[in-house]
Amino acid sequence: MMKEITYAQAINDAMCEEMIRDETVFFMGEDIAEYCGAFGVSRGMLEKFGKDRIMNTPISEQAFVGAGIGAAMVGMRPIVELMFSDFMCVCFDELVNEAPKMRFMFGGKVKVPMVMRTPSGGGTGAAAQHSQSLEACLAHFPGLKVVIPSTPYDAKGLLKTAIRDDNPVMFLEQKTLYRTKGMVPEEEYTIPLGVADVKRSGTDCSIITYGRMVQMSLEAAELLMEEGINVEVVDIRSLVPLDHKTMIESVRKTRHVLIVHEAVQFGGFGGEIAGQIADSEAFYYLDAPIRRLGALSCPIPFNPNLEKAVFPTVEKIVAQVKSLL
Amino acid sequence: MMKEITYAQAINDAMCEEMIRDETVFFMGEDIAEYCGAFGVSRGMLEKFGKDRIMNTPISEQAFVGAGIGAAMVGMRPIVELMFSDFMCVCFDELVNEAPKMRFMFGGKVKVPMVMRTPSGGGTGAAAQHSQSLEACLAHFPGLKVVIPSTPYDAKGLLKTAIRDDNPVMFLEQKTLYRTKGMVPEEEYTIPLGVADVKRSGTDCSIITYGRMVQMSLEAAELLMEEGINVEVVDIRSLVPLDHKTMIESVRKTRHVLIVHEAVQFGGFGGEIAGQIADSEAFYYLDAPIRRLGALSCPIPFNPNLEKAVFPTVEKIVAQVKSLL
Amino acid sequence: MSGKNSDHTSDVTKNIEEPISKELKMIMWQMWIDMHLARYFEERVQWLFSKGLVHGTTHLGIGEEATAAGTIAAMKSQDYVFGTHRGHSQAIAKGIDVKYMMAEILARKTGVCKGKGGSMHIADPDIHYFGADGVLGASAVMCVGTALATRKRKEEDRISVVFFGDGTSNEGATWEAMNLAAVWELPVLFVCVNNTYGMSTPIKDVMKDTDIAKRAYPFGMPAKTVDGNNVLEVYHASVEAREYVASGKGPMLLVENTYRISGHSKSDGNLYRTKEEIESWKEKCPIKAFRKYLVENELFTEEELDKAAKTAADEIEQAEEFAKASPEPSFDDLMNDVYA
Amino acid sequence: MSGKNSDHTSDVTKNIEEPISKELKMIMWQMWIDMHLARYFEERVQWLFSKGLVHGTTHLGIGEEATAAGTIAAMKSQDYVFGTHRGHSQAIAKGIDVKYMMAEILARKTGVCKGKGGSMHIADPDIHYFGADGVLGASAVMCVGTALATRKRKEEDRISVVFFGDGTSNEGATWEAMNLAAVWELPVLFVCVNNTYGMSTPIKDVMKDTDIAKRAYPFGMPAKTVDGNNVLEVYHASVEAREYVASGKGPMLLVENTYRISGHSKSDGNLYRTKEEIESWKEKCPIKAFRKYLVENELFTEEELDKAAKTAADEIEQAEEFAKASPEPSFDDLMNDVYA
Ligand SMILES: Cc1ncc(C[n+]2csc(CCOP(=O)(O)OP(=O)(O)O)c2C)c(N)n1
Ligand SMILES: Cc1ncc(C[n+]2csc(CCOP(=O)(O)OP(=O)(O)O)c2C)c(N)n1
Ligand SMILES: [Mg+2]
Ligand SMILES: [Mg+2]
Repeated sequence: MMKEITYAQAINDAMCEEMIRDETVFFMGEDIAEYCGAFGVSRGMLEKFGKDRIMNTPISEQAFVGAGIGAAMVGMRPIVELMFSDFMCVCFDELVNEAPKMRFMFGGKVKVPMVMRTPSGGGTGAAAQHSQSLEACLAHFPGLKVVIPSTPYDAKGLLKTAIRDDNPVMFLEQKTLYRTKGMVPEEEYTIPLGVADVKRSGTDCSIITYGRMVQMSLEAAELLMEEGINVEVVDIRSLVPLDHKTMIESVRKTRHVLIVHEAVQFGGFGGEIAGQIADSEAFYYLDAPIRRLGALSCPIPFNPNLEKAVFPTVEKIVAQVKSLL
Repeated sequence: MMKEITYAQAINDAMCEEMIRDETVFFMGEDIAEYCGAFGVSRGMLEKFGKDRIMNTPISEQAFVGAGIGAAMVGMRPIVELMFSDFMCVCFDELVNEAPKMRFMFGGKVKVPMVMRTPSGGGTGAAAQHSQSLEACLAHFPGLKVVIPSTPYDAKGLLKTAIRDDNPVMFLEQKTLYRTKGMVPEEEYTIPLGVADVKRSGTDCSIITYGRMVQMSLEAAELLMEEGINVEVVDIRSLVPLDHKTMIESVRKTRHVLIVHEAVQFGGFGGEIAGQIADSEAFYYLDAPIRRLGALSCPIPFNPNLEKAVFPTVEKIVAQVKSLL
Repeated sequence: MSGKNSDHTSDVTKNIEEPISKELKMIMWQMWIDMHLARYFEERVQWLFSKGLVHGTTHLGIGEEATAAGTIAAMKSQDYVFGTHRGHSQAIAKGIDVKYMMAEILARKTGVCKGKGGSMHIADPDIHYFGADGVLGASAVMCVGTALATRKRKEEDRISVVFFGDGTSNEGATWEAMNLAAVWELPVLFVCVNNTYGMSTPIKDVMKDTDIAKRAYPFGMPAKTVDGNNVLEVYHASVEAREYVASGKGPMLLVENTYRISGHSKSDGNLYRTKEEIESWKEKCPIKAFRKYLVENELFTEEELDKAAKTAADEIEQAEEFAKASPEPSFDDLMNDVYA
Repeated sequence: MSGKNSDHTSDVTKNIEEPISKELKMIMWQMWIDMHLARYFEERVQWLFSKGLVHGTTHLGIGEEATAAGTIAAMKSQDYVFGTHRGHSQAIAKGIDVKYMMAEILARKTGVCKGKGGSMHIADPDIHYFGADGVLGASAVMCVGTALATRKRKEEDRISVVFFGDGTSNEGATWEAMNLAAVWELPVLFVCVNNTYGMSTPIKDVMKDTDIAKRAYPFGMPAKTVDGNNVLEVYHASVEAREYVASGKGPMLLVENTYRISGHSKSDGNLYRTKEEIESWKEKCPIKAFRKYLVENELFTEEELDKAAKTAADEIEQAEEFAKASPEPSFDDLMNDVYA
């Protein structure tokens, strides 16, 4: 049996199910209780689980992220919310130098099973400090896992897996997808981390992407299909672990590739993907350069038209695919 | 007239010359005064300039980096030292969300002429939290410039330019190069940011690299020359701005490319370089895949043999170049 | 209502020296105008929002106008001021032209940030207003820097002021800023606008001791708490604070207790507080209280005050017209301000 | 010598209740041993360093042994302890096996972190020692987390302890940790090892008020300052502190004033302090003072104490032999511990 729910609800459901299943799971962050988080994701959770498991924190990101790590080190499974992913920068040390390194530095004697959930990306007019997509900065730190779901189905299945994972997982939600809907099984399911999902199968060009760009790429694919161009859309779903094999197979098949992400193109994760393709057997099959499409190199502007101009759009995706063929 | 000085001395000279030239330049950081910094870079500066311009700070990286930004906003030119580049993570917000965005967010009405100097990289047995090369995380933020010099000559010339630049510049020094020597003109000189330097001209394969990997690549090139393989070594010197043209021309010429950096390969800046090459006209000239060589995906281990195993080495560079030909 | 605010009455008559000088009367007039500009500006922004004419989000400080007006009236024009994310009233008191601020809110090219910053980044370095910042705690550390520059240049009569919220006082950056300013004895005035909530979270849930003034104690820094709905109390305390800070003795902390009548931002459903609580604070409106004082003390007549209010309302209306008539920035403008 | 330390005499006889129980005598014996293990361990590490046998850097706390020994002796074995970058004495007091710690320093596979962590990351979660951390301030926030877990599990008689330096008390993270522990009333004991320098910088240059105990005040958290060179004073204060913290009343801050006789790290040229200052503190050596007390009060004879010291010295020697005889980790071990 399937039901239709929003991306936000899928995340909420995943958290609730895991909190019921495992009493070591708890949830903390700024204004997640009565306010239900800046995007209303935790609606109803305070009523269900009470103040002891749904904890508002002071505006002290270092302290509550650090507290999450400490609690995880001794066997709890905290879910920690950062109100905007941009704020990872005020607790970056905890996220990249503590949580992911602790196990290694301590010779394998400790685990940090923590999930850091945070709304990421632009398109909401929140300007330069509340609209970034900073996944590339996280994926560069061994020890951390990095997940970005593009549908309610993926969001729920991946989050449940992330909560059960024994490692720190950065779970980057897409602000502009929170209200989008999709079908989700009524029964319990999980999705393994590190398995890409071919969201659309095609023959002429691969679009490798993730997050909200998946939907845009699918739209672009529809438009391109009208012109007889059959695009394959690969949603990597997690940056770490990264499903190298599925990407390479897709590019081998279609001989063309466009990598799309919302993050600034320069220095973005698309470089890693391009680098992996350019050094794989797919390289020998390529009929065109490896193209990347990401945001322009500027802080994200407030003005909506400028903001649109900065990010990839369906039109830009269409144009780039055509330019490769 | 040239003189031979160390990389550390070159940096010291650059700072001193600029402080004499421009009284708005001052220098602050942890233990930079009597102690001369963890690596002795600021030796003699306290005596020359006094406590008002050579300022020890509390161990409050957010505060003193933030203070640097504030001072820069009203016309000073602070040089701020972070004792280890890994600590950028405790003041990451100031570095990536404040300094580089302020001008844009304020519609161009302010400038942030600040230089952030910090020793970067491994090879000193300082383990997981004191050995990282995190330039990729910085280069991803528009508004910031990112420089990594590989020789005393470059260090001095680039630092002087950085201090005179009206933008925030991250100046990542290479710990293991501090004691290396090189020739430097006695006369004043500067080196523009964004101009790569072909440190060795060759015909068979381009190594695109920066920082301490430049020296290793040059050594590898000598070894390869013995086997008749003539390698070109391109030192990009700054990641932002990035000299696209020189890289592409080199690859067009040699038809082979190995990108080398000390940072973790996965998600590292090599991806950006690979991506730019794979989407340039050089793509059509390539006779082999684009290869990257960076650190393995693990936190940096303390044990010296393990540490060596994690980083690129001359042998690994040689082997990778050979594998491409 | 928790915490210290419960004791506060907004009786503006207390603590005021008599007789009132011409200068003070002028300042009162200015504060009256600034508070109205702020109130009308924000009410208008709220309305524009509700009509879907504003992009993004905005943080309104309706009910908090006396804090900005009172403190900044006591500052000199050369002083550097860093505002909060809830900073329209601060920008106004610092002297921003509401036309350009409104144009910014409407994302126009004529906006004070050319439409690139928006409500969360309103700033005008030309008048030494270094603006709103979207990351809590960052303004405080940068403010230490402008004060440092001032000291380095031996500019004696210039201080740096940073506004921040009760919630923001829990950020590590805020603590580091206080410590650094204190040990370097820099001319920084820390102004905590304590509206007893950080977003939806009451201060009693995030501080064991809600007496924020105590936070100055470890730094050997004086602190004072005032009724932030009493503009004259705020003003007089700020005059004294500025004197102290400008004298070279180091920083000071001023805690201004007030209340945010508007929601936190457009997404606020007010689920964390009662209607009664909000209503009770409407009674303590700083503008109402100030009017009562000014009239009762025969400083200005009702008519004069109404006329000034009307002028302010007109100015906001004109600002809106100006903004609406302004062009949007063009794509060509985009990359201009990334690098200097 | 600046700051409060100048007043301290290390007279271990003050403040001690009589008569001394058997248990206390046993604890004194343990502290005597721990202080010697720490001293000998570090002297040996220093020597190995000077011979080029140790890779990287290390932070020695020679002269500070009473802080760790005294505080941790007052803790229970189930308590979680977070140490500092200068943490060998803390690890020892917590019960780490010096063999494995020495093997770690020599980067061996048998090291307590398998040779992957080194001096800056010595930890042993098996004995609830969560180790040294290389980033100042991070331990404090993580310590709040173990205390939170304890509370969630309703483990009543378990507290979490974090050691940090005077310099580290200026990190924003430290402040945030104190605030969070206080408002959530978590069982955290904050122990500031105040050796009056952060690296080369004297506290008077980085704090306007060097009385670190005052830093607890804004959080409604009790604080106590003790002579950190007086192991019994440290011990008794720590017993009381543990009682308070374990009772559920919330966190507490203990400031332990001491002095680092060794350099900051191997790169330290001691340019920031005088030989006389160092020498004067050698006189106040916590081990010397403790010996005097133990002998004068006829708790142990000189012979007993010497024998125990000798046993400790032998243990360190054996640890070194063990370490040197241990293999290095192999490349196959490298990737094991990146992900669980
Ligand atoms: C570092 C950081 N954390 C969280 C936020 C999200 N946020 C914006 S305003 C706000 C509440 C701030 O409370 P307070 O400082 O009391 O100011 P007020 O909103 O009450 O004026 C929060 C949590 C932010 N902008 N920056
Ligand atoms: C975030 C951070 N900043 C700076 C350093 C470099 N550092 C290591 S130890 C030290 C001095 C610490 O002083 P204190 O806290 O007093 O401890 P002590 O060394 O005196 O034991 C410094 C600056 C660091 N490790 N982490
Ligand atoms: Mg507030
Ligand atoms: Mg110290």
